[in-house]
Amino acid sequence: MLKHLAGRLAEALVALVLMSLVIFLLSRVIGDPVALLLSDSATEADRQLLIQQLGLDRPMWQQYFTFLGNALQGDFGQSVTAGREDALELVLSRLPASLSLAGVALAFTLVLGILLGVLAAITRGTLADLAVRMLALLGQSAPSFWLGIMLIYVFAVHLGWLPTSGFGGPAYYVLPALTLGLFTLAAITRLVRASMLEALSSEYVKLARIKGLSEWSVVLRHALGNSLIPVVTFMGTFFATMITGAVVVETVFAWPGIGRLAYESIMARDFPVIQTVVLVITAFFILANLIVDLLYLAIDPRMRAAG
Amino acid sequence: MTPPDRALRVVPERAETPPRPAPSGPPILEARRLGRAFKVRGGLLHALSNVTLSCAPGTSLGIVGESGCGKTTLNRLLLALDRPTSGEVMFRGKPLSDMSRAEMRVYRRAVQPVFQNPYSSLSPRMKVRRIIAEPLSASREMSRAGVRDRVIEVLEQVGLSADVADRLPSEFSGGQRQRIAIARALASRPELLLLDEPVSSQDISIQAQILNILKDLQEDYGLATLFVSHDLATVRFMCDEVVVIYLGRVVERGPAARICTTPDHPYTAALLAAALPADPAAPATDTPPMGELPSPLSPPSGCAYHTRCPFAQEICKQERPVLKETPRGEVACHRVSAEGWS
Amino acid sequence: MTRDLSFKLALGLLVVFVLVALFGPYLLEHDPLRGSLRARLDPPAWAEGGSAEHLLGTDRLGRDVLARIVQGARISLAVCLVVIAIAGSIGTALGTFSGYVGGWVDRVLMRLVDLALSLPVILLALLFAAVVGPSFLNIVIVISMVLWSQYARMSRGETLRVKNEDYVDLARTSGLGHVAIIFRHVLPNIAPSLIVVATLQVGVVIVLEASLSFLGVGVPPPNPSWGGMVAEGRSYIVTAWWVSALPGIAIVLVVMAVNVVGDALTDRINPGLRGRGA
Amino acid sequence: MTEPLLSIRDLTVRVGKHPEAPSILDRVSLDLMPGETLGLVGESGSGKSTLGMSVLRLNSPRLAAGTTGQILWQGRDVQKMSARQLRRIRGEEISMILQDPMASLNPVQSIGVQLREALRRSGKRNLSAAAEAALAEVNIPSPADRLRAYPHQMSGGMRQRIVSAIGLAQDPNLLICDEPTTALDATIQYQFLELLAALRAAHDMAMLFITHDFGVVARICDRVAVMYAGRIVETGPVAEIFARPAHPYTRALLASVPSTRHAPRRLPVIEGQPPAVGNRPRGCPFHPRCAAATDQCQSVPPRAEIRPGHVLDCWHPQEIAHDPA
Amino acid sequence: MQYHLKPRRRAAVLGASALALLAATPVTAETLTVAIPTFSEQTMTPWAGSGQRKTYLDLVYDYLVYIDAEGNAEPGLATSWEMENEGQTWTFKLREGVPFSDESCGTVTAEDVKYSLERLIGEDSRAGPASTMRRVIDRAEVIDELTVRVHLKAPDFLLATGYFGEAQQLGIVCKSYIEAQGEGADAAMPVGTGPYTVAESIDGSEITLSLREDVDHWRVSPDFDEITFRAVPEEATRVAMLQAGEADIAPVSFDSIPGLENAGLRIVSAEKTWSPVIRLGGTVQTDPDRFNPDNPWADVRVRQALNYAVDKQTIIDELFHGQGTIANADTPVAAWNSVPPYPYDPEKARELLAEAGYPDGFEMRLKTFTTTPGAELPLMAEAVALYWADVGIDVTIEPGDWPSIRSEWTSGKPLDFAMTHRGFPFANPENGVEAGFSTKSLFASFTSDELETKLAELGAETDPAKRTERLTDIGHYIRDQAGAVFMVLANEPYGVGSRVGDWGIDTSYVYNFDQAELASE
Repeated sequence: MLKHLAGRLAEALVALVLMSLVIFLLSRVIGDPVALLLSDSATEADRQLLIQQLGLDRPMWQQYFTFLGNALQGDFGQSVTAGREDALELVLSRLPASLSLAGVALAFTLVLGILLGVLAAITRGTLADLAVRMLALLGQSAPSFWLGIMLIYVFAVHLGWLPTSGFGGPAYYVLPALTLGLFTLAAITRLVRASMLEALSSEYVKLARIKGLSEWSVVLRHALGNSLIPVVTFMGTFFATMITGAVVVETVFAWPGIGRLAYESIMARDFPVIQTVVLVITAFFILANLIVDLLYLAIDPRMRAAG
Repeated sequence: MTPPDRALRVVPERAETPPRPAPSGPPILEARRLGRAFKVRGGLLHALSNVTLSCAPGTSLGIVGESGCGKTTLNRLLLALDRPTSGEVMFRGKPLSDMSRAEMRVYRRAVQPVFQNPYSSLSPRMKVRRIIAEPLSASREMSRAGVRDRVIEVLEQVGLSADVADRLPSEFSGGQRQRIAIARALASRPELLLLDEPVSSQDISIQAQILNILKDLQEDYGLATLFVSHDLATVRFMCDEVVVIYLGRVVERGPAARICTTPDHPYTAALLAAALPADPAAPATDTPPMGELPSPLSPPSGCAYHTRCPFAQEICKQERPVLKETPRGEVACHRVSAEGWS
Repeated sequence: MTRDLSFKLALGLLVVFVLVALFGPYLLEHDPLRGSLRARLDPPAWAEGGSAEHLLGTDRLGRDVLARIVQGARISLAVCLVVIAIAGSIGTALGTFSGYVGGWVDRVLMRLVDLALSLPVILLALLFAAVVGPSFLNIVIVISMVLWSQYARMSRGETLRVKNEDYVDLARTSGLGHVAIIFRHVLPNIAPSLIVVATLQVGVVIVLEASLSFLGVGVPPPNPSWGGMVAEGRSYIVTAWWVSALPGIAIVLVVMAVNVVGDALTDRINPGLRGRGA
Repeated sequence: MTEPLLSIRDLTVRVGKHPEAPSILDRVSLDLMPGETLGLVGESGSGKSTLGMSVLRLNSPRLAAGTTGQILWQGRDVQKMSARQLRRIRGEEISMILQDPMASLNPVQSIGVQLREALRRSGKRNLSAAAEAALAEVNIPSPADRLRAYPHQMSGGMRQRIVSAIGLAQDPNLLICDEPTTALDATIQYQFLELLAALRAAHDMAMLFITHDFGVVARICDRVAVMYAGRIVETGPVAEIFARPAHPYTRALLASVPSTRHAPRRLPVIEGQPPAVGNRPRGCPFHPRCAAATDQCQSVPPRAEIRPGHVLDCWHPQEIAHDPA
Repeated sequence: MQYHLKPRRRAAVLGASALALLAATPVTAETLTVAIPTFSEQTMTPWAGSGQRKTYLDLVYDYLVYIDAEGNAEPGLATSWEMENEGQTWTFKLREGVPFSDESCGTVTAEDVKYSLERLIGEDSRAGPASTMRRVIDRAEVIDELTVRVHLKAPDFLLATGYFGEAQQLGIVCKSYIEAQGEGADAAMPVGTGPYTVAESIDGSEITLSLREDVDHWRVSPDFDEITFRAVPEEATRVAMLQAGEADIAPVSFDSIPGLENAGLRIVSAEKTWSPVIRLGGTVQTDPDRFNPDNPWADVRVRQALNYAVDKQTIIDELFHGQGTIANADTPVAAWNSVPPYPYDPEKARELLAEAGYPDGFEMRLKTFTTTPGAELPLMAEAVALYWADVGIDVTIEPGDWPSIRSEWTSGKPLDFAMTHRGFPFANPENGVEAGFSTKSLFASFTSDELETKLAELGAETDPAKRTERLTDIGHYIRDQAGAVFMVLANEPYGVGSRVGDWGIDTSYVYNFDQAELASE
């Protein structure tokens, strides 16, 4: 089992370095940041001065290796715009906001998704089944920023129940997590419904009924256990969608997360921060995938033997 | 759907099989000390070891064994879908491994397979005509009209009407699909049919129809057949000679009639007992099958069957018996010396 | 009963969407790109203050919202079709190859798929837009860069299933080469599942394009995409709700229809795949 | 004459509520005596499995909606039972073994959990001891470790024996076996049938044994009912049916089974295929394929008891003795 | 970094069914909440970033010279100042006894002013005007504790109200405190002489300023004990916050104005703070590398036609909701008030185009981008394109972003496209004109030999009255030559909630949140 994990870690490192190269080149090609930092009335001398200060005058590959060398020691360079703050520190300071939001959103989507999925499967073919799927579908078909703004106007402006935006206590999580999660809700509901239908028509569920168990215990103890396995395998993808959606949701809800930091740093051509943010996000995905692998082993004994 | 036609011969016809004409010419397909081992997590799995057999023109050889005995691996090796790790597959005396592309094309036409599951043998998206014509596509000598006639001809040989050619496999029952699969095998006028459990997944009435068609093909066209099955009764009906395989090794070979009446190897006896006859009055057996099939990853020492053999002695645990020639055929069992039972 | 009704309804809606996208622009009397500033932000005909001149009202440059929705349908459909073509072909080619060949090739490609699935598509779109400037091509490339992995994952799984069918072994015993087998047997039999993935992805693409427009890197103005219209109209959701609400509703209807049709197709082809499409 | 344990009267199962909907079972009647092993034999599509499932009302909702007729279990009609009553007889009074041992066990739960789940309902207190005893009774070596193992770690034969242990955990009076050995190798099937016979005697329970293999029927059943196209065409004691099969279908079927004892030049054959659920012929369903058919066979054949306990539905019962292969 | 539940203006009473976890918090200190699009660099020293940070820094630091509503100088930290040596030497007298917020710093001294100036124009300063100030200013000299003399390399007659004025970035810091912070000075809590100090700065979400209890500030006595700035990038969210009472003041786009007025909120505008303009590439006639003769608009008549063809008043009424006046130049300059803007005359535009040899118009590319302020630039581009289309000019709009367009604009190549841009009021109008219209500037968009000589003469002129005359003449010249397509002198509207009483913004001192009064209940 350990060999399997070691293999996956090695692959993860390769992926990270690969990603760092891609991002490094891409951000260099963006157009140089100096143009942005120079004030309107700057002269050529000022431009050279800034280039030299930022070390952009050295050849590209040398810049990359210095970057990689520093990165390994945790020094991802200084944020070009945010007053010389250390890029990694800046990203890590914004990380808890994004992770907590993605976590809350994923939790609420999983719970609601599984409930709706099971409900739809049990009431298969009836109106309830259709209604549940349409409700879940609504989340997937409405652009998240539109949904977010609508929720703000309804729940914060008209009803005044919740804060419109900002980062703070539990109340601040409700609307952003709802917006972020709704997008994945349809996917989870559909997945759970499909695997539940498969489980309910299986022989081992028939045998459970033969034992005389009540329909509820058959559904909860036998069918649900098996139908959650595919949900785990897709957990990595759902987490990815969360972070991807965060860029929009964090902008709409003024949430100080890394999604918004990435957006703003790209607009401000802040190389070091761009590289750091994307690398941290990619590292997180790889970590999420590793965790999913472990979860998968824990849930499905068949995998444990193959381990 | 083809309407059920009326002909029914209810009164059982129980004539014995007339003696077969002696096989003529060199063997079409031979396996010489064939072996195949797979690398798996737990070590080396010997699916097949030291199997020797040959199919002469017009003969019918039966391979009998239970799941995990390696009969499917053998079939894939003979069809050159897989390469042996030891031993050789010979076609007309020449090893497959060093045959040119042209020679391989002749081999491909001469030896045709029929698999067990009719639902998996026909590509769902292809009309029956193209399925049957596929083996001819490689040879390219036949003109389009020639192919069209050949398709009709082989459909009639398996008792199906010409209009079947333009329909999709999904429109046919299991039995009809298996007939189409047989027609496909006949298309390139083969000399040898490799039948891998062709009737195991069919109902009794359909099984009988297909077995009769195969028997007709053997006798009317002198087709050689290699019939792989787990069911001794079917092999008795179809084949002259039988080879019994256990955990990838040949344990007994002999004429079908003899094997089914006085088996030498205890495993063959157990198989015979397990093939329950459709007769409540049949005498109970004195060699009932015992024990579980051991894992092929770690076969028992000495004779692989000793863990389930009622006659197992000390020698059986230490030393693997060699396949010995006897007047009754071949057998690999310490209890049976060259002359007969010791 | 409800299932067939919802399927027919959804299918009807999709047909309307495609027809509007193909022929709508020719039937319009208003030019979706030109409007008069005087008639800026007029409400739809049925709302008070609205006029029959502009059935669904006008946007902030006085352009007819109905005309832009019709023109937008064409652009949104075009984005979907091009993405499906690019992502579909690349994904299927890689997935089929990986499933058919197996071994380390399969492992490497699947690792690539996992990485692609984890790519933050919106950030990449922003980076691309900064490099090349927002354009139709840029959006299509970026969205395809991530969505190809859905096709790859599906076509790999299906190829593995088909590869183990007997008719593939039979084809090899007839001497067919690997390429012939892939084209005669593998592709035709995995096509239905890929069609399902394509259907389900129409929804994902439209919504993704809307998010990109929100961040300013969507289909470049002045030509309208539904997502772009919703993004443009968001700052006056209260005073001129119709500018973003109507295209928003159009998106919701089409995406829902696509998902209903997608699920129904999955049931007909092989229920086992249900839910794994999106 | 003791009361039958299970009495099925005019059971008809249609695909859906509509009276004209195609029927899988067509006015089937059958009695099962206490302690008796009744065989139910027929080709695929004959409806034998659906009959088995109907006893415990395990059919799909669509089929359940199209089910008419009575299934009397110790005098009470299962069709009319409330969900709670039905649940009480499932497992405790009637139990089942299904065909595919691989799929019958929950893949993510250990053997012990699934066995104890059944034992708990039977009121046994020391569950782990009872579980070990149950496994020992079905010849499972070292039961203690096996309880912790998972289904995928066992062979097909062993898994089927565990399913039997689960089936017997609540001492049912009737065990329904739906082709339990079809997926097993012959040598494993032989030993399983021996075990099943021993268990039946030990628990003194009745068995309804559904199979398509006449050899198995001969080996384990007391009486046998032959099904064709949703109907029972012939019923009788095993020795009687095998020696003197009266219905043309039974005779033809018995004749076309290959045997290890002799090899005819060609097997006697019934041409054509069994009719699909949709288009079943009027009158005797077998008449289009029956050599002995006459015009009379277009109408529903009478039911006759040609010998004590030997009943068949046919206009032309065959009298010639059948020489067993 | 700790988070706490913000006290919200309207105690949200929740029904039992609603989220019980929401505790209603009473409102204690009087807090003014201002929602702004971005904190930009969110650094705390005047030289460590752009001018956008003045939003919160102008309440922490004071400036030497302030400017009243009419634009005349008012004493700030400098009570008086003299210009000698023909504008090349300036001496400032400092206000006595103005305490820094940190006791250890004591009161403001000449040393602090000298240090502040040197850091602002230092090599690694990121401030906007730093590079131009570096060209003008030589060094500062401490005469005595409250007198500092500034020596210039070139005469600047408006230094006091220009670079040293409140509209620029020369906030006075405490030298000892900054030197004590060393490397972390930029991010450390700022020490200034302003009415507020920074209580808390949560990266990317909130900056809270609290009123200094210890001092009765010399310039202003604010009503609000606490001012909280929140970074809210999305316009629709800022509008929602105003309506929900979560924000008292927030900059809004012109399109949101009707919605806010319907909801009973006030709009307060900073007058003429930025001016949208369309600059025509490749018209730097004095530099052969950057002049592109093939552009249709190389001909002055075409440039004039481009101005005549656009109905600028309708654009102001419709797109800017009347929040602006028709522009006569690319930046508001008092001296150019007499310069007449181009009227809307499509006929004349067609005549001029015909005369110039383009009877049926031509094709052109118009690049556009969004910034803050400037969200409306792409919209304006599309509107202008509509009008130009009426006179036969086929415009292709190319949305991009400021950095890439700007690097293309300053690349020194002969450009063949136009771009939307925005001008800002310059501290010193003469420098402003140079930036846009003199060959020296990388950023020049239109130059001519005649204009070069006019600029040189202006530079050499020492008599202030004559300087204004020459400046006005230059304004007329640029207008007649249609150096760009001048559009709007636009305002910056702010939505203002009911909690804020009287609050006005005069042109130069935009971020006067400290003057916002508490509404009388």
